[in-house]
Amino acid sequence: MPSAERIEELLETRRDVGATPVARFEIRYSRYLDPKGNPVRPLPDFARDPGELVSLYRGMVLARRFDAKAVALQRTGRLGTFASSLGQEAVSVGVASAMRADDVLLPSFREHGGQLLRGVSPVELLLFWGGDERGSDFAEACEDFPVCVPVGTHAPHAVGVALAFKLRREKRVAACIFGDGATSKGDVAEALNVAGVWNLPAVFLINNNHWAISVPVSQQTAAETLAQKAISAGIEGEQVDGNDVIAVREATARALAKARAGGGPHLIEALTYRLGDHTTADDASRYRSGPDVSAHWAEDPITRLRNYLVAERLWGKTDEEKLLGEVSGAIERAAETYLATPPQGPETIFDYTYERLPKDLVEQREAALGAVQR
Amino acid sequence: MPSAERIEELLETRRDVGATPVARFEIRYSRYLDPKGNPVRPLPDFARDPGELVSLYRGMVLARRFDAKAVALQRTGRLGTFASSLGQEAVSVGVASAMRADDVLLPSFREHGGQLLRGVSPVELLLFWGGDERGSDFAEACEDFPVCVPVGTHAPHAVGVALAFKLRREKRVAACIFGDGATSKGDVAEALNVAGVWNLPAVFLINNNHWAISVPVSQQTAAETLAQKAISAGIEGEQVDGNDVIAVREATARALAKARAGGGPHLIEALTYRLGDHTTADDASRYRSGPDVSAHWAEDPITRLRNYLVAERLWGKTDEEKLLGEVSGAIERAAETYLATPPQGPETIFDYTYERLPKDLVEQREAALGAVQR
Amino acid sequence: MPEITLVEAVNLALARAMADDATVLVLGEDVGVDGGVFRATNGLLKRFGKERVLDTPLAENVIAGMSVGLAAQGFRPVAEIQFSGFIYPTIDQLANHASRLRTRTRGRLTCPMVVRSPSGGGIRAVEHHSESPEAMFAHIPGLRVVVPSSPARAYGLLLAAIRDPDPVVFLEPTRLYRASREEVDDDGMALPLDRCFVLREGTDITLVTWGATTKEVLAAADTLAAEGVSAEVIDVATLKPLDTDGVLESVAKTGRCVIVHEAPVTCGVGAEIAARIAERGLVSLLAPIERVAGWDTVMPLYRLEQQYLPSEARILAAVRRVLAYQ
Amino acid sequence: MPEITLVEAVNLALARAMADDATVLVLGEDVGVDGGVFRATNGLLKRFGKERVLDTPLAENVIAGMSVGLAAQGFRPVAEIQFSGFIYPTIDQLANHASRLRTRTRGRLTCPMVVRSPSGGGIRAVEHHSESPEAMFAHIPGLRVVVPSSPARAYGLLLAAIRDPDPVVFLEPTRLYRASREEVDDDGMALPLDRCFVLREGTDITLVTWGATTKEVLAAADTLAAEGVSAEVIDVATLKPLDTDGVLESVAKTGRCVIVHEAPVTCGVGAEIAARIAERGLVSLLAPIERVAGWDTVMPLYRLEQQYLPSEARILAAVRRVLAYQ
Ligand SMILES: Cc1ncc(C[n+]2csc(CCOP(=O)(O)OP(=O)(O)O)c2C)c(N)n1
Ligand SMILES: Cc1ncc(C[n+]2csc(CCOP(=O)(O)OP(=O)(O)O)c2C)c(N)n1
Ligand SMILES: [Mg+2]
Ligand SMILES: [Mg+2]
Repeated sequence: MPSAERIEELLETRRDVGATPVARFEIRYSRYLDPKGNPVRPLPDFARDPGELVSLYRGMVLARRFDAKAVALQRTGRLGTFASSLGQEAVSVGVASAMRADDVLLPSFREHGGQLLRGVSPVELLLFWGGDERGSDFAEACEDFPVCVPVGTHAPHAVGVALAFKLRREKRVAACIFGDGATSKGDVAEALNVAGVWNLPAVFLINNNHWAISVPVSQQTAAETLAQKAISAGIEGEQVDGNDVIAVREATARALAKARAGGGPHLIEALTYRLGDHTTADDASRYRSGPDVSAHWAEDPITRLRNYLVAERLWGKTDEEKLLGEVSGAIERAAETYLATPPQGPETIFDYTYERLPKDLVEQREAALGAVQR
Repeated sequence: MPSAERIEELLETRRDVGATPVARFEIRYSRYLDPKGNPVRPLPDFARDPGELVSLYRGMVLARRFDAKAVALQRTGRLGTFASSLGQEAVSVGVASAMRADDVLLPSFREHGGQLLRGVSPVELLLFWGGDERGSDFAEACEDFPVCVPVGTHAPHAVGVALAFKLRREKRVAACIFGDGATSKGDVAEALNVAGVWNLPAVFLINNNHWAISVPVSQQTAAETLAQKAISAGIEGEQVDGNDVIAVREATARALAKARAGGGPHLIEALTYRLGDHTTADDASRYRSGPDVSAHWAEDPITRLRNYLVAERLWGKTDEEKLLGEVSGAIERAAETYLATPPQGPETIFDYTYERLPKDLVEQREAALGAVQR
Repeated sequence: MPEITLVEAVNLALARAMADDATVLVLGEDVGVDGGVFRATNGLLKRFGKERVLDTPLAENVIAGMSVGLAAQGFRPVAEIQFSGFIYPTIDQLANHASRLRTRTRGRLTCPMVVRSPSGGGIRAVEHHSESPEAMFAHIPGLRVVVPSSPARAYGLLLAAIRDPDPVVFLEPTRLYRASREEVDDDGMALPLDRCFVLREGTDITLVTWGATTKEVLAAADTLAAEGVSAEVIDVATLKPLDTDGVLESVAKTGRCVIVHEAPVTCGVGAEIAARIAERGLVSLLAPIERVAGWDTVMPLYRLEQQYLPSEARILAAVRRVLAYQ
Repeated sequence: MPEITLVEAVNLALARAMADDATVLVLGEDVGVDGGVFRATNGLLKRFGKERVLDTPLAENVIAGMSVGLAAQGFRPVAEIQFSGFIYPTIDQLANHASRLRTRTRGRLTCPMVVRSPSGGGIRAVEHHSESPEAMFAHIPGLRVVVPSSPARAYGLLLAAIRDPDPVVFLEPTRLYRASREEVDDDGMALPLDRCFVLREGTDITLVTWGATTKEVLAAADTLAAEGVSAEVIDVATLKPLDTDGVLESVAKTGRCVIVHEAPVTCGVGAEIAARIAERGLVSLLAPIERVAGWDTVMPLYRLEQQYLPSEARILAAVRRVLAYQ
């Protein structure tokens, strides 16, 4: 019970009702499939094509398989620290599926699903997480950015990429994905603002998995939604069910089309949940309870889409088995290739530092090679 | 006229009407006196006390006098580059007048009016702008921050100060003023967000004078109002007529009372206009036209309040003459004291770098003193 | 006395400082219930409560900036930056505010804050988790920069850093966090921030280093001892202000010096040490100085990091060249 | 050929680079209609239009970060940071991204960008407008750091920086912006970024410097010449990568060296130069090296700035000590 003084003060601070409204904003939320896979509203056009849905499904299954393999490799000392996207596969798969090949993806460190869909190979991803720079020398998706490890610092890059498209009058869009934690960083605010004022073709997507390591969103911000971060920048923001890949894809597709048409940037908050540890170096049981997490398994994006496909008779047991076999095979082969890839020589530490190696580095390179031989 | 393709794309990007609203926001604007000084709504309680209004008036006149003197000193080579607040006096005077002595003000470089009202002496301010560190060693307002020259970097300080108050359970508030340009900086976004999530007793005030040197607000952000920067942080934001000192004071008083009562932070956007050059080093005619600026003279906060006071018979010609005499006298005396203040010795370059001077610096200090003697 | 690791010593010092002084606060990302990603703040939340151990939003710039505000208000914030690759956004606040609040206000406001961060490579970490940025801070006037190299020194130096009336950047070598154990007496005794430590006395050559590379340097000194070469090993520990006399005295004795550090060689703190010897100790030098340091390259991803880090072999090779010089 | 100032030479080089290469963009605060607070971008908006000269919102971090994105997409952004005291927020992007995009992607993406900023004191400016942060950038692998000291060198070096395939930090001494005029031929010829400049040949002592202090150093050399002392004056110009040979050759000739710079002495680029001499040029040294630099203090507000900046008197005193040394 507040003190009398406090009550008086609170009364004194009642809102100024005599003031004139000058701007109004609204954040909307959309979902097509409920957690059980039942449609809650008419599906968007693209979803009438079973091939499209199956390919979304395959993308998520591939991501999960990749994740499991990467974690296994890490646990057995054959991969470095790895950030799993378990339970969040719909986010970047939904985003990437809506993009055109010549758009540019700027991912954070938890968006393998989308990267794989864009054509980054599982071998490349394993090499990256295995501490090898060749993992970011993508053979496809050649203009996509490498995984961004510092939280949120790639949002400004997306501004630059989008500006490049706009200046060249190309109908391309920069798509940048970052986490809920990243929305606290000034980089993201600055980037949204510039994208807004210059009306750039950039789509920003918040993968709101509700945790930034041990910090829940409720301790990250007082904002009711993260989508409303857009309002500061004068751009549009919306929320989608991030475990409904149809919703993610549809919202992204709309945003991309708008940006492509010169309609400017857009911010999408995809609500999902991090089912696993933050990374393989983390032990989430220190800061959140098992039962809380388990409850979120009921939201699993893969089961959800499968339920829908099965209910619509678009998917059956044999399809599932075939897909799993194919995906597992691809991932296993990738892991073998990864493990068989010999490390680069120490000279490569030097050779990409500048286009032309300065004299200092020529000397240091020689010393390094000498040190290895010795 | 957009191309057919573009129109089709734009249609495709129509808002998702099937989505559910999950959050709504509104920004309001308040004003008490119109530019001519006529009340447009009942004045707030404090304004029934003529003494209060006269002291606001005096504060603004003092600020303007100080400004004029500082510019004159600069033009004659006796002061460094100076940032005038001509036409914007209502902002910081309104803010400071609402503060308690033990609140803490964190000003940017254009808020002399508020600083003077808080007890910072004109001599101190001149010393600061005259390139002398003693100008920030305030004899009064001892916990107030010095002028912050980097744009927006003091917003995080306000978070720390407010957190200190909250942790000590003191009923004090940190008040931080920055410009429209500062709202593009990540520092401000980060600070608002932390203040919001921790519900800190901090009031942030945007002095929106519509220019950041040569960049108008319309090129700074696509946001319809700057007050809506609050929405990202989940805190309350509002707009006031920043040339109506009554509105600034009232909004600040409400925000301070709310913060003091534990109601958390608040963002106020005060709409004003920079009548002068950015600083004495600037030539605004390079980027904006004279007639545009002249129009804004009609909004002058000092004339506005005087018109009201005169209309209410609270102010007359003799009052005005007496005030001007008094204020001019005070400023002239301050300028004399400033000009008569001998510079500090070179040892003071060293003596405040650390509490205890490390050996390196002891040696360098000796060398410096030797160099001067030589 | 229990034997503890370096990261446990950090934890012990934090707890001791908090117990001794109610104005000491710990803040940063995941420092609360998680106890820090390296567990440096383990148990502090439980013991001191959430008003003294603050899990912040994810934003390094405002972590540094709010620390300035807290410090100006009489608190002693100890901010953790989770990895040194994420410390760059604090530079603006440290260079433009923390380091100069005292001088700008002529002592009216001061800034007794600490920014702690794990630093350095060698733990097979992800990109940006292995940086050694100490030189950038050591260039900023008004800061202190401290790097401990053992549990006992971590304890004593961190206590000193927290008690210091001015801002301190405290970089903890991750590679040493759990590398070894040492008895540390929780006696609340701070170590001096203006003196380097002689880890091993010797007469033939001076090896100057700090942080993680003390390990390779001490190993090299062992190897050299077995060969009859007596190496003096100096852990600079406080990089700013630097204890020039400590280094010069040793070089005066040995006449030869190799400086070892992990950060890129160019404009590293090793350059400053070499420069001071060239200015004030030239007459004692019997051979050119050598630096064995990180290359002037980006820290490689972890597969190649051992080829980046100064190895015992590289240190020995340099020492042998310097010893051979006539 | 017209005689122009250093800031006009910067302007000329920008215009030339933009005319030659349509991918060159200029961006920053007030670079457009205002032409930059020092007029370095004067007239560019009119000539090249607002798609190539972009007035940005007020946010240095995103200015640097969007430049990375633009560069990765094949543009050559030249970003202006209005004063060097506001350059710190760019460090995160420069250290964590710009400088390593090439190495991280094995050359798939590159980062040909320039960050220009006025730097240094001596113009009675407001706080934070007089900083000399070059050493912090010179420590970052993958960057180039360039400081011109005359109109002609500003022209040629800036052209080289813009054409360079990797990121360059280009710091322009405000004190020299309008200090003197020189004939500059707008011939589009770049100067090399890997060689220092001998501004004056001499035999008795080597004076190494860069940027604004070339002025005091050249004055000191004049004074010395009048006394019969022949000083060689080297303008390092490109601080990273450093032309070690250029410095060593001179020191080999003179045997004595004084290094002069404006940034705080500790961990300044002078330390690196002294260290390289101590490593590779020791045998030629006839006397200890001296550094004459900014003190290890915060740059004072302008009333005392002349007591901070290295003066001709301080340089001469150091030279005399070094010459007197036997
Ligand atoms: C700038 C920065 N600070 C700290 C870290 C360490 N760190 C890595 S991930 C992470 C949490 C990120 O949370 P969020 O943005 O929600 O992404 P998520 O991990 O949940 O996908 C932190 C603190 C970092 N990588 N970058
Ligand atoms: C971080 C930073 N960048 C650039 C500058 C140079 N500068 C000084 S004032 C100013 C414009 C500030 O605009 P605004 O925030 O609207 O404040 P106003 O000057 O209009 O009061 C700029 C760019 C600075 N002081 N700090
Ligand atoms: Mg998250
Ligand atoms: Mg403004």
